[in-house]
Amino acid sequence: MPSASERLLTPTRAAGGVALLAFAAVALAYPSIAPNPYLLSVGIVVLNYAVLSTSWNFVGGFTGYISLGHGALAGLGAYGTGLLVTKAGLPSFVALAAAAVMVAVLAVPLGYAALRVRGASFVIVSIALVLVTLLVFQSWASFTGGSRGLNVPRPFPGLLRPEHHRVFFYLFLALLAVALLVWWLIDRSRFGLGLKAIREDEDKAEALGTPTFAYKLVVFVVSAFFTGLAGGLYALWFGDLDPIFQFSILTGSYMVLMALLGGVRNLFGPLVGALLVGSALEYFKVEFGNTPLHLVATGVLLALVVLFMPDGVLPALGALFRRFSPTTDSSIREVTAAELAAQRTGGDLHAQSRNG
Amino acid sequence: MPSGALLFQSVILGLLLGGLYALLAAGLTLYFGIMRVVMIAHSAFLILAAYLAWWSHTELGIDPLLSMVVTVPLFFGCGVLLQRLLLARLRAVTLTMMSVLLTFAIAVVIEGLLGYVFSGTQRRIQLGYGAASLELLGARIAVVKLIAFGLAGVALASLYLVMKKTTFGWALRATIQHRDAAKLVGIDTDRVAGYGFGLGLATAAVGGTALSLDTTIYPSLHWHWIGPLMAIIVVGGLGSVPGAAAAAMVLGLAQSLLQIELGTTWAQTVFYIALFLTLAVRPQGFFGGRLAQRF
Amino acid sequence: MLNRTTRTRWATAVGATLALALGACGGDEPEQASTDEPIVVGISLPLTGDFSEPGKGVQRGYEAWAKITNDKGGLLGRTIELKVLDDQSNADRVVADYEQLIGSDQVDIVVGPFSTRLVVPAARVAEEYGMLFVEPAGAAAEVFQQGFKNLFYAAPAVANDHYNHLAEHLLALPPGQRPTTAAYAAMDDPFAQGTAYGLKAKLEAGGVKTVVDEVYPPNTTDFSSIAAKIATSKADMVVGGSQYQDGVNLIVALQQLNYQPKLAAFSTAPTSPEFAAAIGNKTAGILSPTGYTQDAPYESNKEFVEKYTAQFGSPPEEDEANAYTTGQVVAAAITAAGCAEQGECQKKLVDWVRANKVDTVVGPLSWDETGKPQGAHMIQQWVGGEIKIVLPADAKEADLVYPKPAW
Amino acid sequence: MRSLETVELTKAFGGNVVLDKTSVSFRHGKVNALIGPNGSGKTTFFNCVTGMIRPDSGRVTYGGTDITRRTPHVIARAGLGRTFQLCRVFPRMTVLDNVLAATRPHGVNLFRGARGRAEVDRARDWLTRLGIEHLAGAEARNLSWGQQKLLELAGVLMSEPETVLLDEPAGGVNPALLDRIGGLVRDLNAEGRTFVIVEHNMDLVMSISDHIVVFDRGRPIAEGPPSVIRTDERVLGAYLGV
Repeated sequence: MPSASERLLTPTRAAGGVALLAFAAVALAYPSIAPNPYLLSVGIVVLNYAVLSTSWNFVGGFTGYISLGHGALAGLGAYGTGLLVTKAGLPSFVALAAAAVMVAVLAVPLGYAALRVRGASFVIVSIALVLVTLLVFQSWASFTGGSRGLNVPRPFPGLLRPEHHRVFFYLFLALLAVALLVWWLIDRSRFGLGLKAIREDEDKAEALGTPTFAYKLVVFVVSAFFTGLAGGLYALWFGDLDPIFQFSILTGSYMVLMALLGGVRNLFGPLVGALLVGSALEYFKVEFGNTPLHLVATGVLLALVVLFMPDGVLPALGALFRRFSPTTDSSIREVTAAELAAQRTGGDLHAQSRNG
Repeated sequence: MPSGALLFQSVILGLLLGGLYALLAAGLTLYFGIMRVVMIAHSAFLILAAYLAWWSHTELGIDPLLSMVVTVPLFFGCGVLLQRLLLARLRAVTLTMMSVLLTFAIAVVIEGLLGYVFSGTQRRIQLGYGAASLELLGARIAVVKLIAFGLAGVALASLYLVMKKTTFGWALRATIQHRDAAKLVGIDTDRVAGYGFGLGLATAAVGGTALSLDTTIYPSLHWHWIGPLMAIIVVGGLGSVPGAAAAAMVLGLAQSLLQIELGTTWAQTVFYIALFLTLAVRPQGFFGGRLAQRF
Repeated sequence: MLNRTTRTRWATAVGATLALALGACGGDEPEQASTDEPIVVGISLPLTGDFSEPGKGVQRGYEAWAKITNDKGGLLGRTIELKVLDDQSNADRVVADYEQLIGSDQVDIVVGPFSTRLVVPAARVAEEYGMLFVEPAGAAAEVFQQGFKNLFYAAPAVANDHYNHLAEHLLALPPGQRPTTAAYAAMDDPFAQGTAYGLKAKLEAGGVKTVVDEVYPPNTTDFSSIAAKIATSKADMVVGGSQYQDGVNLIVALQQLNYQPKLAAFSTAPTSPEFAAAIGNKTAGILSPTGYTQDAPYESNKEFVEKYTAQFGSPPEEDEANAYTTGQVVAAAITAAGCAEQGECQKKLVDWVRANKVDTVVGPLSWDETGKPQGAHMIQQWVGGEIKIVLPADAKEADLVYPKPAW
Repeated sequence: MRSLETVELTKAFGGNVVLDKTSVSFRHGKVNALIGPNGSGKTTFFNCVTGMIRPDSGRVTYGGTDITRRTPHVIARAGLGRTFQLCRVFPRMTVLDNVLAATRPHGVNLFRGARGRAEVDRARDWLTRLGIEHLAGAEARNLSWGQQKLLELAGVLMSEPETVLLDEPAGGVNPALLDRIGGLVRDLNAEGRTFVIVEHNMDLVMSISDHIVVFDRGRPIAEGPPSVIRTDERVLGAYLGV
């Protein structure tokens, strides 16, 4: 019984617990291990990716709605933070919080337009969001600095660069921990169950009384909030904002690729994806540095994941792990998958013959 | 207040631009009708066709218009293969979302390969008649723009005739309207869907050639096109070819006129504002599309 | 029975840890530099992406500088070694690249990347590590408003000053001949816009009325609307704050509308070797500022043009020259300070550059407190199918033709 | 008396009129059946009633309240539960979660757990009653067709509907299971639930229904108890195309 087994300590779970602790230990110690500030800054970039794709996964993982426009939400968080610091004179972290809230508020009308009808319009709106924010932030130069960029003052002006990296590494780690915790809480909640039902079969979920539109909107807002936080924190760390980099369609697509590659149904899927894609991007750059072939490699990787591994690497690893674990759970099947398929087709044929 | 001459000039330019938008949006609408696929790579193929036209002009010295003899059948074939080999493999449940990612990936691959082969340099065909123009009631119309518009018009008209007058067009329309029902009356819907995709991609070949006549091309240019095109098909009502054409003309004209007062950058936002408003107020679109509602 | 989801989740954690561990092991070990080893010069350049074309030009300029310097025995008896990274025209990458060059690869000297957008973030890294930062491309005013103390722009003038000679010339004309109205169209790019707006500010102050003022995004390909506005305004002169292709497109679009101004000035595009062919040879009278010509009489320039042409098969352009100039400035500082490594030495280098004048292929250069060079660009004009220097008077190869003939 | 009624409900797809001013009234507390040849608009009728499709015109009322054009979840919470023609479950969720997903959402607390003791107990009760409790931890997609039909029913019942709309409950199931479903409907009806069933299996319809409505070309052509319908000539005509 699942309810009973949740309290049991099995070898698998023990191994998993050790792994989680090991990850946390490595992550916490990383700033001390990293041999130079450059590798520390690479660590921050990867953590930023991890926070972004985990935030993306609130929508993508729970509801199955794919957004290619989360890059724009991160950019809005970044510019919001930067502008609140420079124009309104707010303290850095107050500005960060305020900007994230503003992104979340903006997500309401966006979600209203994008989520009211199913499927395609959400993707279209998400892409349009990137393109329109890029236009606006480039053109409205008197406010945003336009293509001249926006310089966000450091929150800790006294710190030397390596120290600055170290502080932000922990800030990003903390943000990642909070995002993962919230994802985990929603995953096991009634709300999360409703969202997953939407992902599985939206009509069916609605027919069972789930207020699908409200659920989708709420989780989109939550996702936007965390994405805005990640973007804003990045702005405080990085310092220089430029519309063409902040509102780039590629940022959004990296988030999708990372989450998908890791596995959208898994708490740690986006994190693993961020580590994999982060290293892959670095590798592509080294390997194909002088050519745009890194774009090709990214595209091919995305296509392969979509075609052959839509569930990501973690479920694949999990299945591998299960194969070697002592307990098996095949007993629940009363019929094999093949039989099931045959029955399905039979049912369909039956329905069709009646249609005819 | 802008002068009458400038207004008239802008109207002409808007209509010429709208014609090209209409052709490209028609292709995008076709894919959506057939498979509920938002084909992000459509404009990447458009740029690819423009590059092929440019290449055949600079390397082989032939008129860009002649490149269509090769690109149109080539793209038709690519479309069929794309549908049959890639999109048809996706699970029906997640088709809409996964097809977006897949076509996005294709777009990025095309962009990367174009950059690899032709470099990121901006390219432009230098035609003998590049700067030639006609005068019409005080407005000047560049000859190349007129040719581009004519191409779009001819292609749209042929598309219309194929859809309305041929057996294949009948089967295609049946497939778009009700795939299962089409299957029941003996239409090989898989094959029709493949050919439909080919047809859609063939419009990108024509559009790309038209585009190459008068503008500069570079590998990442397709992002510049896909946004307005997606807005057009939503405003026109997802799945409606006449709707898309009408929305294309209206928005093209609006963009051209708004440029007078707002400048080019802000004028581009008209597409996105129209997109958001349409989805918020009337998600089924303003020109009669009806597929959007529950897919 | 085991709960599946929980188990999968734990398996996830294992994978994540492995990946992080692998990631942590992937970095390069820092190399210790000793004084007998070559002077390693770290550069991040946009070899791919939006700025890849000029980026490659800058790379050739640096390569020519390293080769020419090494052929003459290097600096301080040490050879020059370039370490070039590709930043993909991306500001995130450019910062990571300089972090890597300075922190991980321990290069001795860093020099600047291409494009203002990349120069500012890159300069910040160099500034915070206390490195001298001479750069070939950050010409926009913003670069010098960031409070950088280690940055120097290795070219004759910043963008806003490019047209200074032209502005002086026009405002000195008798009132009857002076243009009265002007149309401006500039790319939304700090450099390109800076050139046009620099001239605009000076002409407006001199009483020339602005009738069209358009800014277009860098990805604009259709210029017909902007051209229509300019043509219907019938402005006496048109000024384009352009890079290459947008300038070509704008000129073609203006010609399609049969607009005939008395003066047409465009930055960058008209100096390109492909320009005339690109607009169908209808170049008559087009003006352009330039910071560099192959014919410039400065001593080091002859050597540069000759050896560069031998190395690459074609003479250098402005991007190449700017990179070479950057190298010359750095070389002069290293020779004078007698050192080239991270740490104390960098301060010496910065102080030397600030206090001295350096002879380069674009002439003698000196800088103000913000690192801004103090000069102006020459003005060239297309006359009879060739581009010639027309301003300033002491450097001119031909007379300025105004009003310009029809194109 | 609360009952489900439609007044001149009309729906056309393109030029094809599927429901043509359909006015029907179902009996509260009874097992109602809706039959008719294929394409007569039965499923479209269900979809219009439950808000999955917007009717072009006409009204739907439930217990005297107008529920026309309400969203499906509002209609569901008003007490109308439904199954789908080709059985639909949440394939990658466990059987237990499939049922739990039908509990009423709790207000604003996003983090409130999905597996409260009371809810789990109630879900397990339904699974037990339908005979699939032993599968509670399995993913729904691994179930057989029949098991999935039972699971779908368990989910609908978990949402505590007053009226249950079943779309072809007998489709593709074996005779033994058919009997079980039939018995279950009668039992649940005896406990006070109203049923509206679209079904092609005439044996099942005749054996469990109290009241039958016959559709042809989007309109009701006959209604009454099984004994009357069995002998109605218009019904035979519609079915046999005479």
